[in-house]
Amino acid sequence: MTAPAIELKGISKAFGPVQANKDISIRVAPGTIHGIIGENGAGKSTLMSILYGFYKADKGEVWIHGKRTEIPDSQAAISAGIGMVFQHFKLVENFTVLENIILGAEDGGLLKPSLSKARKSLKDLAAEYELNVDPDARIDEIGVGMQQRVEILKALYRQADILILDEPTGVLTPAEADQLFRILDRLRAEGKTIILITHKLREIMEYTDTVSVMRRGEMTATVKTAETSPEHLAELMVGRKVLLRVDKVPATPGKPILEIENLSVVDEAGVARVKNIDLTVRAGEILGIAGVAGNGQSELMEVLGGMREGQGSIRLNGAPLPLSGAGSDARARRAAHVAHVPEDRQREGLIMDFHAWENVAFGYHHAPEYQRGLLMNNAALRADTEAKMAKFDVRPPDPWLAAKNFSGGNQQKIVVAREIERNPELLLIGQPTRGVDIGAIEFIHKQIVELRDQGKAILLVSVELEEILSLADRVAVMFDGMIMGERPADQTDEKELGLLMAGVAGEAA
Amino acid sequence: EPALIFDLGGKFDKSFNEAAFAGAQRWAEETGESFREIELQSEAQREQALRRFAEAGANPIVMAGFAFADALGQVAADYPDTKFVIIDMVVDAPNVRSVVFNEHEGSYLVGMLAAKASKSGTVGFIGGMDIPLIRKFACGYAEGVKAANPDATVIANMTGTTPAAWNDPVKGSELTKAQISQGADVVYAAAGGTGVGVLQTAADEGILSIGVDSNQNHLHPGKVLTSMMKRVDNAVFEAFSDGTELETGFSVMGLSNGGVGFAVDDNNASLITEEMTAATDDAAAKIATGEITVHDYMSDDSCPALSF
Amino acid sequence: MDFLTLIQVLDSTVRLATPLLLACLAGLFSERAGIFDIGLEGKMLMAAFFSAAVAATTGNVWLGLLAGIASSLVLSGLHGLASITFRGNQLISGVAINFLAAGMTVLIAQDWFQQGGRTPSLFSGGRFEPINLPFADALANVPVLGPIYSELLSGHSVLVYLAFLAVPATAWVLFGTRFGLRLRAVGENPAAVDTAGVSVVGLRYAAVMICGLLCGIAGAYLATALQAGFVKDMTAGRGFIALAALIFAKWRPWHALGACLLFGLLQAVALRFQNIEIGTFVIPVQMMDALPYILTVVILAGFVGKAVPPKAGGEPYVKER
Amino acid sequence: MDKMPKWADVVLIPLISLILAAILSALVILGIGEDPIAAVNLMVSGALGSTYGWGYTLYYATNFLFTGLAVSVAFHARLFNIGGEGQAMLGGLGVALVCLYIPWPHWSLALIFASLGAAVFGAAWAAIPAYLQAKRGSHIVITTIMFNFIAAAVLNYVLVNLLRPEGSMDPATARFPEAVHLPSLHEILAPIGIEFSKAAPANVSFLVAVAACIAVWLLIWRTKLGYEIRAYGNSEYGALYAGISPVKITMVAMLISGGLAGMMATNNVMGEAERLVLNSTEGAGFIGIAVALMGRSHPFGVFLAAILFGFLYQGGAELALWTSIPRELIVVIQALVILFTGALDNMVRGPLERIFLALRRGKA
Ligand SMILES: Nc1ncnc2c1ncn2[C@@H]1O[C@H](COP(=O)(O)OP(=O)(O)OP(=O)(O)O)[C@@H](O)[C@H]1O
Ligand SMILES: Nc1ncnc2c1ncn2[C@@H]1O[C@H](COP(=O)(O)OP(=O)(O)OP(=O)(O)O)[C@@H](O)[C@H]1O
Ligand SMILES: [Mg+2]
Ligand SMILES: [Mg+2]
Repeated sequence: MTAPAIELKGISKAFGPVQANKDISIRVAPGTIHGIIGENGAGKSTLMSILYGFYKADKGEVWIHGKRTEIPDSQAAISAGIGMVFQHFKLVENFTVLENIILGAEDGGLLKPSLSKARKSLKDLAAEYELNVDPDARIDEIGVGMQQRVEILKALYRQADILILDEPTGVLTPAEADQLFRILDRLRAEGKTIILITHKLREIMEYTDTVSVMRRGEMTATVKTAETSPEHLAELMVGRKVLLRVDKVPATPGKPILEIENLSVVDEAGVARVKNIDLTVRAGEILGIAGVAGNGQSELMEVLGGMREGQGSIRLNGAPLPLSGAGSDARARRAAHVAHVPEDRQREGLIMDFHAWENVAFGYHHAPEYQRGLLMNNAALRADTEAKMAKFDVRPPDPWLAAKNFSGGNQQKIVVAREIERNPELLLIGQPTRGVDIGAIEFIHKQIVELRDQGKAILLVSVELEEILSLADRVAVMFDGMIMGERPADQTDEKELGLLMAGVAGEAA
Repeated sequence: EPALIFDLGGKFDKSFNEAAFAGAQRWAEETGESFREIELQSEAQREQALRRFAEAGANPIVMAGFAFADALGQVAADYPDTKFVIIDMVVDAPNVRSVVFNEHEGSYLVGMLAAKASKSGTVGFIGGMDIPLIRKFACGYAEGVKAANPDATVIANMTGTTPAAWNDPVKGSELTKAQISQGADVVYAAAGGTGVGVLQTAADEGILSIGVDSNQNHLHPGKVLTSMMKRVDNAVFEAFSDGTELETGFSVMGLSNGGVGFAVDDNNASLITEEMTAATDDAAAKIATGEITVHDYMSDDSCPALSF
Repeated sequence: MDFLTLIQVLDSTVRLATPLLLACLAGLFSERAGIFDIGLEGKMLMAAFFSAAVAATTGNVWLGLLAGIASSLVLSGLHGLASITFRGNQLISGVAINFLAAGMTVLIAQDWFQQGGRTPSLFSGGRFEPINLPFADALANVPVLGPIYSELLSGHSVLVYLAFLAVPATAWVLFGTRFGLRLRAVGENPAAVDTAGVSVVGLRYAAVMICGLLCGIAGAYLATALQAGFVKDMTAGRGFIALAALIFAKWRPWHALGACLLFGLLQAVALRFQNIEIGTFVIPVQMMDALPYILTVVILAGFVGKAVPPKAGGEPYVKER
Repeated sequence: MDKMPKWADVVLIPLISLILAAILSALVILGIGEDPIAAVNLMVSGALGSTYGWGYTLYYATNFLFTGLAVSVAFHARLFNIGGEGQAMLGGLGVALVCLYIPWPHWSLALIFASLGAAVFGAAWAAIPAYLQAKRGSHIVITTIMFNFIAAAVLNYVLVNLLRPEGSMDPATARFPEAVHLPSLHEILAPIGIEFSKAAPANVSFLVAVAACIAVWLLIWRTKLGYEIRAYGNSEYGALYAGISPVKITMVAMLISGGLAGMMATNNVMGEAERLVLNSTEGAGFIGIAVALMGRSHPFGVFLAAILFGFLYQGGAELALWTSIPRELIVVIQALVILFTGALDNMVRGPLERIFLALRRGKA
């Protein structure tokens, strides 16, 4: 038997008092795709970052292809043939693709020769793996899917034969994800070894050869994918049975709550992002908006949420909401009972340095129940936070913990709790479960459906088709700022939506 | 034990405070005794230093600078047995001697010298900051220039408005160059540490400069026309020598009693012609007798010879 | 304004802009690498003192320059230690360095020279003398171009030419070399540099040291080229103006040149035309003093718009908390 | 979750840092041939050993409290207000006008309106940079630096040409009338039987400054406005999401900041000099930056840092008074204190954290 491509022995890592990895051992055979799953905060990213030399382990050994290898920094990992695509990309946003790719792997002191050489090999790589990118595009001008290609190209350019991907599909469209897995397949066929961290059991089941489960810093199981089932894996992960699909009764839509007419949005750079769209969301229904990221969904949500100005008209329960000037800001929207779970919880939905209880007031800090005379009633706020944390099973249930110290799933629960518990007329919710573990997904979906069943209107934006299809009652597809079509969720499928998302118009909506 | 309090410029400002220090030093050397001193760091320390010295029994206490007037006015009465000497300002109290200098008279004389030494007929003045005292210098200077050469032009500039204005030799240099380009070939600097840059640039560019307060002729031998001497050192020396018996009241140090004047030494002897000496001697005598009155800017906040 | 006056004002502009430019480029290297530096002033001051002190004692201005640079590098090292190694607050460290330089220069000067926090005046040999470019005298009388060449371009000290050469050099290093690429990257996203296998700490120290080097030259220029010795606090706030110029220039080398020349010009104009009379109304000297600052604000508000600093600027790179 | 008990973070680290700064300062003193022990004794006894010393220490601290609070408030909105110096200068002008041109029946009334005048003038001076930042994106650091210079020019003009009594040498206003004299701590404490030095300049505005500390604390951590300021300071996008207007917060935070800086004038201009002199702020605006940074922008931290700097100022004055040590030594000591407590604190924190972690493990 050949030596494992990767063998970790007894890896332990503590961040201060937090034991992120406890005595972890794992073997990955060469030429396989090895999945790693686990709840938020289980220690998956930490373990892989250690392998990549980003963190230093407190204890333990790394063996690469049967050789004991010291990996004190990423340079060593790269030399050992390891490449990693991080959960949060490590790209320089105002650099071009090419510059990002050569960064750290230049061939000499001068840039020009390095760049032209890289340009050539990039072309070869692109051809070989169908990884087309514009080498001269700036990172902040391309979508996340593209950015991820750049990350993969970075690793390939450095001739990695072990590739680690940390939640690579969290931000991808189904089409993009499919393409990614085709590439991974090809890499595996070439004998490269791939480690895949994901929260999506479907990906594990479909693409991996073996899978390891982590729980609270420990490696609890490693199994052959063929010999397991999603239900079993979920149980291994969370320690209880998990419902893997959304459990809901058919919707009974009522009167229109939100009516959008002829809405357009032009961004700071003068580019039209949303183009004359009409939409209606009724009481007691979930309207899902599908689409490839960057086709105007974000701007649509931002206009509705009062974060940017637009033209056209929107009405809530028949009353017009201003789209610019006074009364068009987020505060006014909240006053009109529009709640908003933003797509980017860390950038918008939370103040990362604020305590949890302060974040529970975020956006609602004017609410009368949080006031006491001229001051804010912090005691009431903390009590409220404790109640919400208990109801939403936020862990740890500590109102004093700063938002940044919660895991992604728990951060999301705080945001969702804050917005849903306001009992809004209309809930705008973007990417509700991005990067969230299956336990939390189950919970958040349940909350959304409950709100719907109370007769509220919900506008859901997600790049996860699976999520849209299972959660929404009606689906609208956005492409290039326009609505390409609307379908009842139970009368369409991923294939049809995928075509609409690609801008191929279907029969009249 | 007498005490000396320097103003915020610090005792080594190469001019006013340093002159005071020199006087005290001379007294210490001649008598073999010692004195107390302090360099202030902040406005609030004026009163503090006065009180602390008075309480510690220092007597007399000499302070260099008009800015002490207010603090002294508060403090003097509380220490009737202590004698105070304030330079550059009048404080009316039974135990205070107020020494003021007729800087305008000294400036008048160096103004005459400047006009006579100037070939271009344009002379310059560079002050540290636009404050009345500096205007007094400038005004006297301008009158002197006009007296010696009614057609002469006086360019007067101020360095700045922040305390840095007193310590910015680079700006002093640039002002000097600017004045040179406007035709000035003698510049008079009354600008503390900034003056160092003025004198330096004048020397570098081959024109003449005039120092202030202390004798600065030695800084660039043969290139400093003269220095307007304000004998703060004498005032301090006298005060220290008089000791506790010091006579209080109002004391004017002018041309007549050698309180102001200009310096002639080996460094600049060759620059001062006999004609210049004669003219300034004559003017000095007339000023002493009152035949010429040099306009004092402070008397009415105006200057006939120069506009600010 | 006649032509000759214009030349003289521009000449003055060059002299006044040079220390700003050197300090501004210094700050540019540091801040492009993500280390904010409000200690430019202190480093210049320290270098001014040590260059003058060593030039005065040895009579050799080049030794003075080296000493000035060395002292500035020591302060840079301190800033690096605080803000890179110990991940301290970069603003606080900069403030401390300004204080340290203001105090130490005078303290040491007094201890060494007993001249009240000054160095002795430098004589030839101890100063950078103006360099006359070839044929400067011969061409002086050629109309228009003559004065431009002989007055404006010729007759500056070597450090002035060095400072102006530093602009293309900086642009080339930053945008033409591997080092520059990495340096810019580390100021935008240190994690990207780290995961690319390049040492964040090493890069940042290098940047901070280049900053020290340039500040050292700036200080030496003040004390041994423009002036002939050190006077306490002689930088007189130029480090802060340089910082303003840096932001004004949006952290770009050629823009920095423009910004520093603009500031120099505004100052030169204010110094040259102090007493302007409009009819019977005399513009007060205070108005002229403040003019460069007022115009800066006006230009900034009117034309420059928003300046976005390097993304990772001011934040220590912390992987593990 | 924390690696260290809070008290270690708040007390132990600054203490060790201070000790390190003190050791280095001692070396510097040794280096210039003086006796460090004697120097420290002199400083401590001079600044803290008598009500007289305290009177001066608190006087300086009052200045730094105002400017430190000013910088902190702006900092919470992530605005770096370097303009405290200019704002305090203008505040002085406000105080002078209020005190000189209105006949006040009693000091308390005068103080209220002088504070108001100071705050309005200081805020006005901050308003333009604030507006330019909010509306035009002009970097506040540059504009406030520039406004310091402009303030100096304005003050110079006003004092030399407009407010100076005729024939006075001093570029300063006339003395304020007796009626606006602020009670010193001596006058305040005497009625309740506490003997406080008569000579020291600390006055009732110290209490105003302490009140300002409490007010700022309430503002920042207990009010909606403070919440919005902090939220905006932490995340601009977040602010937008929460319906917090960036323009409003920028303006309001800077106005409050400028107002606080301006209010410093009640201490130095109204309380001490009782007239407006040219360089009345003496860099307190800049010290305020150090104070705010060291105090981590928290009013209590600012309070401690202000006292520390007051101590250094007064201790340094005593040192200058009784020894021949140059006054710049104090500047060096200040630098070392700022460096160790403010910038090199992690140097101490690191090892300390490891010790505490080891202790905890040992116990567990
Ligand atoms: N840089 C860090 N500093 C301190 N603690 C950290 C750091 N990174 C992770 N942790 C802690 O280590 C634990 C493991 O985190 P890790 O990021 O490895 O989890 P994960 O399994 O990748 O979670 P997710 O599914 O959310 O990505 C968490 O409890 C977290 O609090
Ligand atoms: N530098 C850090 N210091 C402390 N804790 C950290 C750090 N980085 C991550 N963590 C913690 O590690 C845990 C997992 O973080 P990770 O970076 O994997 O993203 P995440 O929380 O899963 O967010 P998302 O799901 O949005 O990607 C969280 O508890 C987070 O707070
Ligand atoms: Mg992770
Ligand atoms: Mg995650």
